[in-house]
Amino acid sequence: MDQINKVLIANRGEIAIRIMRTCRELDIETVAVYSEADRTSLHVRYAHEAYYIGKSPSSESYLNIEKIIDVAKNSGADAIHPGYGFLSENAEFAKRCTEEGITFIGPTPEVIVQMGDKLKAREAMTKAGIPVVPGTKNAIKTEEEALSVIKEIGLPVMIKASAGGGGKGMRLVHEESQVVAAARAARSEAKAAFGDDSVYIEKYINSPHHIEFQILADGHGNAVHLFERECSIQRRHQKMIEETPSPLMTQELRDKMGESAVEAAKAVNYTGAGTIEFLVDNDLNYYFLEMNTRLQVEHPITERVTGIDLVKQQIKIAEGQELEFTQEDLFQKGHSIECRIYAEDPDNNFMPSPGKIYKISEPLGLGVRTDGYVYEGYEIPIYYDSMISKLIVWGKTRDEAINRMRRALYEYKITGVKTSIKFLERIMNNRNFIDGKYDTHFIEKNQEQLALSIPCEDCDDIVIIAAFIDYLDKIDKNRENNKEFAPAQSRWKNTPIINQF
Amino acid sequence: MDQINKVLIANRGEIAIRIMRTCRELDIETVAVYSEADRTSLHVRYAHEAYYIGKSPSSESYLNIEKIIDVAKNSGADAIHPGYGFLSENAEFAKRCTEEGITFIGPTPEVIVQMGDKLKAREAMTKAGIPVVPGTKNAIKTEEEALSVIKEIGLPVMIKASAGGGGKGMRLVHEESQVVAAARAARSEAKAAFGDDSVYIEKYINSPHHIEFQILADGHGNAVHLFERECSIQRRHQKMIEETPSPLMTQELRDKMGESAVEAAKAVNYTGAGTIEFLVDNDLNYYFLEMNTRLQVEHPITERVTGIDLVKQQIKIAEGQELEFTQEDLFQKGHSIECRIYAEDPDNNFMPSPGKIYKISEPLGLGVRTDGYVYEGYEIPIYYDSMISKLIVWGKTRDEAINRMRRALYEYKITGVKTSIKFLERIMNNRNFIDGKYDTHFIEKNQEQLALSIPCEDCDDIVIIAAFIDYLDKIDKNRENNKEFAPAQSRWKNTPIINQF
Amino acid sequence: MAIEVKLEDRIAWVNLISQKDNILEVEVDGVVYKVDLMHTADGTFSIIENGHSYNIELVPHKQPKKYTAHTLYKSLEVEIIDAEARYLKNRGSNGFSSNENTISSPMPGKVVKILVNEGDKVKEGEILIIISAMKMESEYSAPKDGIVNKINVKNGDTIEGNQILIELE
Amino acid sequence: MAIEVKLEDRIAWVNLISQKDNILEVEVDGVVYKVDLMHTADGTFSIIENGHSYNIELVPHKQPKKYTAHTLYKSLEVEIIDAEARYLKNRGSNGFSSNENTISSPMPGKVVKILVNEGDKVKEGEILIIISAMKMESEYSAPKDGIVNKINVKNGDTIEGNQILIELE
Repeated sequence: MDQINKVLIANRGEIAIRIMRTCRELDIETVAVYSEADRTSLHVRYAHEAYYIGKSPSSESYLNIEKIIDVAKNSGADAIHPGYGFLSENAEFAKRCTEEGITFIGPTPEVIVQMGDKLKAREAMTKAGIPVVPGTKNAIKTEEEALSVIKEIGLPVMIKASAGGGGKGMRLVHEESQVVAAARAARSEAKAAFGDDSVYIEKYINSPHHIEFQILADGHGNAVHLFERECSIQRRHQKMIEETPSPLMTQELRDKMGESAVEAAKAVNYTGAGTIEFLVDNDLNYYFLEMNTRLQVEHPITERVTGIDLVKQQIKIAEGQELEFTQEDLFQKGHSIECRIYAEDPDNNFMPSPGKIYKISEPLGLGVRTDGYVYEGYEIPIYYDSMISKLIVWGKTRDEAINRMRRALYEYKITGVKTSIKFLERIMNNRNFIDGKYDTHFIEKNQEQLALSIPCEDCDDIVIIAAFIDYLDKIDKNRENNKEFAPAQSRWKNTPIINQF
Repeated sequence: MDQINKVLIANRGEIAIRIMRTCRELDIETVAVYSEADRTSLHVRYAHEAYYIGKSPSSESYLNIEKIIDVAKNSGADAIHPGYGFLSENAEFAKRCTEEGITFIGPTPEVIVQMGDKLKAREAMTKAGIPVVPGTKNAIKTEEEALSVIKEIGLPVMIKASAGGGGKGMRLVHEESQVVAAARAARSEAKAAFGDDSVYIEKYINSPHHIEFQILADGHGNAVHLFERECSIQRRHQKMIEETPSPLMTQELRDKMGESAVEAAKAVNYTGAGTIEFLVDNDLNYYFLEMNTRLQVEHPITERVTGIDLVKQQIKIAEGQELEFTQEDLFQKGHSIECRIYAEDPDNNFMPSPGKIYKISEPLGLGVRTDGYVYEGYEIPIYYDSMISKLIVWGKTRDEAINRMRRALYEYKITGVKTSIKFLERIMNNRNFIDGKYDTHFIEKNQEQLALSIPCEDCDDIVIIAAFIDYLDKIDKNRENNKEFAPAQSRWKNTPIINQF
Repeated sequence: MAIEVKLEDRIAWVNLISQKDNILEVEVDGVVYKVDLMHTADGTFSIIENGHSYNIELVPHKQPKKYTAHTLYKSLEVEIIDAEARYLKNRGSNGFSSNENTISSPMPGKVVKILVNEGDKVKEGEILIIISAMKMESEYSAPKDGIVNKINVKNGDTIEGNQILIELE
Repeated sequence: MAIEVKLEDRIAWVNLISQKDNILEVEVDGVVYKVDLMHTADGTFSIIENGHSYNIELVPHKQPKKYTAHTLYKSLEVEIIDAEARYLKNRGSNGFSSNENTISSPMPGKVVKILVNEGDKVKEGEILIIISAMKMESEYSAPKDGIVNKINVKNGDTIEGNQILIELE
C-alpha cells in the first residue's frame, strides 16, 4: 500500500485531536468533520481542513457514512481514521471506504463484523481454545426469551448489546422482575449508540477484574501484545481509572493471557491495533469478554510504559508496513495510570453536567500528560459523551504514580461545570485502591469513604472573606460617589485580556 | 538525618514550582518566599505558605540570606531547596543553613566553595587527572593583567566570572582591543549576578561542543552518573536547546566521560545532584569546564530518559538516605529534547521582551512536558531571568523527538510578549540540526536560514479579513442606531468568563 | 460594613474592619483575620493569611449575590445576605421554594419519552418522563401520588437545565 | 463598506460584500473569499475558507485600529486605514516619525549607567547609556554626531518601553 498523505478523522473531541497530533508529527495533513454543535470545537481548529457534515445529533452527522465518504473524496484524503465510538466499529463504513479506494485505518470489514457481533466473537474464541464467559449463543429477540435463558444459566446475568462496547447498552440483572425493564433500557441505549438493538445474555461473574490486552498486528502475519491494562474501576459500567501493570497480575498470568490475546488476533487474521478484553476472577481464571477492533480510550497508559505511539503504528500498518518490533523488543517500564475526567456530578449519581467551561488549569510538569479538547468559554454539547479530558501519569513505581496522580489532580481545575476531578482525588487517597485491592465493584464497596471531601475549616472562613470582598467591590462600583471601599490592587482591571468582538 | 517535612524554596519562577511539585508528591509541605514584584507569581500561589522577603531587585530579596533564614525558622521549615541561580551556589548560605540546623538541599559549603571558584575547581580536577582547558591559574585583578595573560596563551580567549555559571559574566575576546570592554562587561554582569566580580581567562576552543554529565552522589560514598546532555545550541552563551543522548556521542566516549564525571564528584566528596560540564572538540577530546553544584535548568531531559525524579533524589540524599540504584540500574531510554522559551525577540538580537502575557495555549498530549510559571494576564517582571517556560519532549528515536518538538512548538502559543517559540521551530526544521551536526556556533552559522519564517500567502488575506471584521464590529458598537454590520455569532459575548473584581 | 454570608448551611457574620491597599482586616463570626488579598489576572483570589497561601475562585451565578467558590479542596455554594436579600427572603419570594409538584431535570438534554398524559392519575415513584443527555438516559418519577396537571414539553424536545417539565396537581 | 488594511508593508483594499450569520463574503484586493468566521470563546477567530481551517488571534494595540495578528505560522502587524486614519496620516501626525535625535529603549528596564552629561559632544557610535533588563545589559550608542541636549533619566531609574532617554541636538 502507499504512503498516507492526508487523513480524514471521522470523530470529534479529544480522540480527534489525539490522532491529529500524531498526523502532524508524521507530516500528514488532517481533515476534520464537524456537526452543527461543533463548529468551534477544538478539533475543527486543530485540523488543516474542516468540513460541516450535518446537524448535532450524531445520527445526522458523525454516523452519516455517505456524507463522510463524500468529504474524504472531495478533500482528497487518502485515508480515514475512525477514532473510537461513532463509526469505528461499523463494518459497513470500513467497506464503503475500501470501495471508494480510501484506506480505512483499522481492520477489514470482515473482522469488524465477526468481532463486532459479540456472539460471533464468542464463537470464534471458543474455536481458538480461548475461555469465554458462559451465556447465550444467539441474540435474544424478546423479553420472554430473555426470561427463559435466565432460567437456564441462573441469576445474576448481564444483558449486553450485541454491537456494544464502552459500557453502553449493558444492564446487570439480579432478579427476574428487573428483566423486562433492563432489556428495554439496554435495547434503547444500544439503538441510540450503535444503531442496532439486539442484545444477548451472559452469566455474571462475581468480583470480576476487567483486564484487557493491547495487541498490534500487521498485514504480514506478525502480531504482538503490548501487555495489560487494568480497567476495573468503573461507574455505571463505564471505566473511570485504568492502570498498567495491573496490581492483580503475575508474570505467569501475564504471559498466558498475552499469548491468548495474540492467538485471538491471529485466529481472525486481525490487522491494526485492537484490544482483547478479559474478565479475571479472584482465582485468576480468565474469560474472553470481547474484542474492540479500534483504539481504546485508555490507550495512552500503554503508550507510556512501552514508549510506542499506537496511532503511529495504526497508520504504518494501514500503509502496509511491517511491525518494526517483535514481542521480545517490548517491555513495561514503570507504572502508568489514567483518570478520565467526566463533566458529571459524582455526588449525584454521576449525573452528566453539560454546560459552559469557565476556567481551566491544566496539570503540568514531570510525568504528566493530558489529552483533552475543551477550552475556557467552550460549551460542552449535550449530544455527545461527557468525557472532556484524560489525565495520564507515569511513575517509576505504582506508589510514585499514585502520588503523582494525586498531585496532578490537585493541580487540575475545571470550573463552570461539575467534574469527576475531586472524586478521582478521593480514589487516589483510598486505602483499598492504594493497596491495589479492588474489582469492578470498587466504587459501590467504597462509597462511604469516597463521599467524604477533605475538610478545611480555615478555608471556609477565607472563602467567606473572598465573597464578601467581591460583593463590597460590586456595590462600590454601583455607588461611585459614595466610596466606602477602595478595592485592593488588581492587575486584572487594567488588562486588555479579552479581544472583545 | 531525619525525614524532611517542610521545605522552604529559596527561589521563584518555574524552578520553584518544579520543586514544589515533587514536594507535593512526597507529602512535604512547601514554603514560598517572594519579592514585591512576585506577590501574584505562581510559586506564591502553589505553595502551602508564602512570605514576603523584600523589594523586587534580587539583591534585596532572593539574595537576602538572613531574611530567608528567618522565614525558614519562623515557618518551621526543616530544609531549604535553593533551586538554580540566586543562592544555589552560595557557600555562605549553605553554611548559615547548617548553623541554624536547617538542612540545605545541596552539597556542603566546602564543596560549593571549591567548585564555585572556577579556578579552585580546575585545580582539583587537574589533581584528579581530568583534562581541563588551558588558562589562568588565578583570578585576574586588572585589565592590564588580562592583556598580559592573553599574550601568553594566545587569542581567542574566554573571559569568565570566577563565581559564574549559566552564561552570565562571560565574554569571548578575539582581538586585543576588545579586552578592556569585555572584562568590564563580564565583571559588571558577574557582580550583578553573583555578587563577586572576579574573572579569569581560558583558551577558547574552536567549534566546541558543550556536553555535560548529570551526577548523583549520596553521603555514603555512592556516586553515579545519569549520562550526558548535549547543550551546544546557545545564543549569547546561554543554552537554548538541550538533548540527550548527544548526537555526537559514542558509547565509548560516553563511558569514558561518565567515569570522569563520577571521579570528579568523588574527588571532592560531592553529595547531592550536580553537573560536570565538559567542552568536547571535533576530535572528541574532552576538557573539564566547570561543575555546577545544583540542579540544572535542563535536568528534565535526564529525568525523561532515565525515569529518575532528580528533585526527589536530592531530597532523599539530603535526608541521609542511600541511593536506591547503582550505575548498572541506569539506562537511557529513547531521546529527549528541551527547548527553553524565553520572553525575547529572536529577530532583534534576542532582546528581552518583558511585559504582560495575553494568552497561552500549552502543548499537550503524548510525550510532551512543560515546566513554566506564567499565566494569562501575568506581567513578567523586569528584574529576573527572561526564561518563562521549558518545553520537553520525548521520542523513541531522535527523529521522533524532533517531529514531536515541532508539533509541540506548533501548539505552543504565548502572545502579549515576544518569545523564542517561532525561532525554536525554525531550528527544528534546520537541516544541520536534524542531522545532528552542530556545535556552539550553530546559531551564528545558520542565521540566514533561521531568520526565515514560513511563508503563507493565503494566511495573509485571512488575517486582513479578521482585522477588517473586528474593525467593523467595533465601529458598529459605536453607532448603535445605524447598524450596517451585524456581527457573526459569538459565544464569547454571553460568557461571564471573567470574575470582575 | 457588616453583612451575613451564607456558606452551604452556615450563616456567618462578616465585617470589614480596615483596609490599606491589599491588606485587609476582616472579622468572621468574631474571629479577626488579617489577610493579604489580591485578585490575580487569571481571575482567582490569592489570599495570604498568617503565611498560608489560599487560592479561591469565585464563579458568579446568574442570580446576583450567589457564587460557587472553588478552593483547592472543594467547591462551595456562597450567598451574600444583605438587607435587600433579607427582605426578599422574608417575603418568601427569593425564587426558591421546595416544590413537590413539579418535575424538572437538573441538566440540559433531550426528551426521550413522556410516559403520561395530562389528566392522568399517577402514583409516587411512577416513571413519568425519560431524559437523555450525553448518551445517558435518566428516568424521572412522581414525587407523590397526584394528577398530571400540565406537560410543558413533548417527545424529542431539547430542554434547559432546571426547566419545569411536568406539573402535578 | 470598503477600507484599506495595512499588513506589514502591504496595503490591501477590503470590502464586505455580504453577510449571513457567520458566513461572510469579503473581497481582498479583488479576490473574493467566502469565509465562515467565528469568534471562539477563548478569543481567537476561527475562520474556515474553502475547507481550510485558520486560527487567528488579534491582540489590539493601545493605539486604536492597530493589531498584532498571530497566525499558526507567524506574527504580523496590522493597521486599519479608514478615512480618519488617512486624514491623520496626511497631516503627518500619527505619532510615528523616524527621529534620529533620540535614544530610547524598546523594552522596560533599569538604567545601569549614563556615560554622558548634558552638553557633551558625542560621536556616532559612542556609547551613551547602558540599560539592564532581565539580567542582560544593553548598550545604546549615538545614532550620529551631535550634542547631548537633554537626559531624561538618571542612574538606577526604572524605565518604560519606548521612553525617550536621551535627546541629541
